[in-house]
Amino acid sequence: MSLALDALTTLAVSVGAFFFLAGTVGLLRFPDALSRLHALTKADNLGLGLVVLGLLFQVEGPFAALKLISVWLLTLLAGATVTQLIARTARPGGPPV
Amino acid sequence: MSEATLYGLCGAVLVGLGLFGLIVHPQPLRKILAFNLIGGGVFLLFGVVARRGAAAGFGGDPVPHALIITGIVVAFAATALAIALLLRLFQETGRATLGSDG
Amino acid sequence: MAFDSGLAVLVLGVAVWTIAARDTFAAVVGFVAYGLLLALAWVRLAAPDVALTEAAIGSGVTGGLLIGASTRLRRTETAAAGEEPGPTLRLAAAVLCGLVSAGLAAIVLMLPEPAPTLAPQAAANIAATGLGNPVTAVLMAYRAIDTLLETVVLLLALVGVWSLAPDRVWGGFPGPRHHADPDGVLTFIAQLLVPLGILVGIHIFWVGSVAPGGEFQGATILAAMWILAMMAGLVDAPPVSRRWLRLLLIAGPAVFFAIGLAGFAMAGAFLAYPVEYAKLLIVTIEIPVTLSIAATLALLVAGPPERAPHR
Amino acid sequence: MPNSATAGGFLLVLAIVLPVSGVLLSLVLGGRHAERIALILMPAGLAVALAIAAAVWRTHNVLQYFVGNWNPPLGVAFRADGLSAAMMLTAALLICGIGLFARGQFPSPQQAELRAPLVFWTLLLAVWGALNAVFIGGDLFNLYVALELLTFAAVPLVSLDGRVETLAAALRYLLFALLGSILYLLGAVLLYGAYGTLDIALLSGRINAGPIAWAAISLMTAGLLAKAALYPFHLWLPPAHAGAPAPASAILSGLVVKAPFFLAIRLWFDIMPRMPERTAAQVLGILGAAAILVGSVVALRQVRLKLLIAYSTVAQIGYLFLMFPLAIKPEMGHPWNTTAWTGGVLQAISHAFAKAAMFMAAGLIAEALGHDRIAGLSGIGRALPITVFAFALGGVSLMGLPPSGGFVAKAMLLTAAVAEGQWWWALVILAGGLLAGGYVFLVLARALADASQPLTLLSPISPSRQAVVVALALCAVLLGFVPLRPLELLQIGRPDIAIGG
Repeated sequence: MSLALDALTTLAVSVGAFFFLAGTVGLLRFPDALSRLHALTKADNLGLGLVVLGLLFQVEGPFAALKLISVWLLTLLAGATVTQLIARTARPGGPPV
Repeated sequence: MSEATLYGLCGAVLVGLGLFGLIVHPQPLRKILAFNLIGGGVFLLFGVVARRGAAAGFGGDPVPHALIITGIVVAFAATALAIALLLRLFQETGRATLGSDG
Repeated sequence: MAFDSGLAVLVLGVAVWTIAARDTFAAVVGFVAYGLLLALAWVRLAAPDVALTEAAIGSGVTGGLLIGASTRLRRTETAAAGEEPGPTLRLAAAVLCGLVSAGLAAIVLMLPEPAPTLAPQAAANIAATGLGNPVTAVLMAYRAIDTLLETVVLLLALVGVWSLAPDRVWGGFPGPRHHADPDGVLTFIAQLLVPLGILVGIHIFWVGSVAPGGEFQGATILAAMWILAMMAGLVDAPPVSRRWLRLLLIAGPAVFFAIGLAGFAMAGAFLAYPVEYAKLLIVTIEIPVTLSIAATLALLVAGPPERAPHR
Repeated sequence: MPNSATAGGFLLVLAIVLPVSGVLLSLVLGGRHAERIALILMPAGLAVALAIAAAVWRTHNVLQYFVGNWNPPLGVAFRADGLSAAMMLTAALLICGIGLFARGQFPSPQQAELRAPLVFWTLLLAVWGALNAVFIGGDLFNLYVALELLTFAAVPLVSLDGRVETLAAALRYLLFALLGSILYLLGAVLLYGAYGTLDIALLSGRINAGPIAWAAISLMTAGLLAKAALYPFHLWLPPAHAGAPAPASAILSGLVVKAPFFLAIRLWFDIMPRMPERTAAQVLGILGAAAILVGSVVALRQVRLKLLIAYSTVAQIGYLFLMFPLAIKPEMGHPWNTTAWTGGVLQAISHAFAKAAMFMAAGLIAEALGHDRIAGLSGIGRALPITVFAFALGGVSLMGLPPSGGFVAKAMLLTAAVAEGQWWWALVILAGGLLAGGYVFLVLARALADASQPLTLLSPISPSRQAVVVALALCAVLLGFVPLRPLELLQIGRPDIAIGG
């Protein structure tokens, strides 16, 4: 049983890590700020989600699981906010005044 | 080599890197960045000192930890004041440098 | 060890990027990453309190401030390029800084063994403070004077920032007014995140007496939520002449001073706490200090008054 | 050094609490009350400084206080020795004088709060509190916080009147000050790593001459030099000090730059008295000598009065650092017994009074004329005789002519240089005096010349403000009646340990 769980964890975390890598490559390769943000957020939200999913197989008790999921949700929310703010300042012509 | 020593060497290089940036960059904003980089290095060295002093069931000496927290906050205040000055200078003059002898 | 080596290489890599990048905005992004990686290093160095502070202030709020400044200064980028020093000076600087790094590295290897530490003393006295987190004990009891003076440092920095306002807008609103777009994504997310963030900030402050966290980290999150609310246009920055704002700003240091002075009567010394009330008094200080720091940090980011007060 | 808190130690707490609580009150009550708060606190703070000096003198020992009853190394100690007492008294007298002078420049607004008065009065008190914290700090990190307090109080004073060139000057000042702080902090970190304490008294017992101690002291000294504007770190000072409003210039030039010098004394004579190092001390002396010569020569070429005075500060700071090569003599016993040590400290004190008086005199002249071009000063001696007299008195102290504090200080340094056989310092001191005579004479000759056309003053200058300036200049003169030998007060509480050769 635990072997199967470990395998699932390894798989999910590995796929998550791949998405992080893809996001980082996008950050470095894409031409302008907005498309970089696009690449970064998509990949990171998915990547982190998969990592959290993978770790869920390892937790003891529902409280720890809840904690992991709220970490993911809070990160999603905070990431979306920061992306909005950065996108606004990075817009051609600078921030609206 | 222990992990503390590793981070200590990292901190030593960071201080030098930041110092270099502070000297060669003409733009004040880059100087402010470099100052924060040095700060990170100095705090890291202090953290290494703390880690080496782990005792009494603590993972590190809590006194340096507290001082680093104070230091980070002070560095932020300094950055905020410097940036406010820089932005005012830019508003008034349209330039963001200190002239040739800066 | 492999993880630590990789992390150290990454930290150095983004540090080089921060110094070497041509574009200032890119350098600032590098700096934010630098702060986050350092926060990881702090976890590895068994300093979770510092990790939280580094992520919140060193990387977060400082990063936000720098990003804002670099976008506003973007147009000056090309003009400044002509003022870079010549290769001789750069070489001299590189040699000097290399020597500094080498010297410091040598000293790191030379540090005495066993390392001197105050951890046993901090542990021996922690019962007298009623706290469970030794770092909070240092900040609020053993070296409370540092923390007290630091709250004043923050306040003075804010006075300094405000002092840059043109005379005609004195007493007015800091920074530009952001207007909320009722259908905008940002408005929606901010309305969702701000209350949650305030809860998280209060939680981090509150657990500081027993676990990693405390007034500086909690206050930073509260400050970030206020800044977010201002940037999303949910609220406007308050005019700097408002009496309630001034009271909020000085409440922390004022209560700190007052309880410190009461220590003369209660425990025979400035900033001494009688053992049975120590924790109560410390929390009584920490609440206004957290609020004052949060307000000060947020207003430091908001900048000097730019719009005249309504008359 | 007493190993417990001493009676009267609470006075040290008051020396910080009084001004800082004034800062908080000013912010809450608003700019209309800031001046009143400062004026009430000035005599109170002066009384505290006098009480501290009296207590140190009476007990002939260090006044010590452990904050929160936590003993070092875990806690933080405040200590006042004779040197602290003398510096605190200087600061208190100067702040009171500058405050009285500034009433005419930053009067309380009648209705709404105004920016400049609020900021000035708040920061005047903040500088005072920060200076006291530096003078009584017994812990290297607490001193770091105190230095930052001082920086944040001092920098906004530079750009108080909001002119564009002062913004650049303030920013450059801030960048230098921050570099100085971070180098200082780095040194303190290394000392903690090696010796496990930041307490100055404990460190002086534990430190030994090794590479760590040397690296730490060098880094800290370099940081302090950047803050003290010693050559070659002096470039930030003239625009900053000359650009500030006159009372602010007086604070910056008279007091603020003395704080890092004071800490350099703490480092070199308190923390490491047992590890004398003549070569390093000679380097400080050479930088000091270069500052004297460069600062004075550049001062001679200035066309604006306030810039001339600011460059003269660069030169006078140089004298302070001559005390290091002259006082550190392993074979002679305690360095603080020497005339050079006393001379250096007296130079710091008398320059504080003289330079504050000169900056404020220049401020009055600029207010009266609407400019401070030296070429346009003709006739001002007739129009504002008292102000020009005060400027001249300050100038006498800078030149080192008797009777003045500057004379006694420079004579002591000169005596020490001759007695030591280090005649090259004597040459520099004499050359600096001649050059100072040159630039002071340049100003006075213009001021005392008759104007080609009758002078019309833009605004009347109140006699009380002129009186304050003369009073401060007279303090610098009165210091000239100090006997020419090591002063007892300044030696109270110096570490009583034998000096190894």
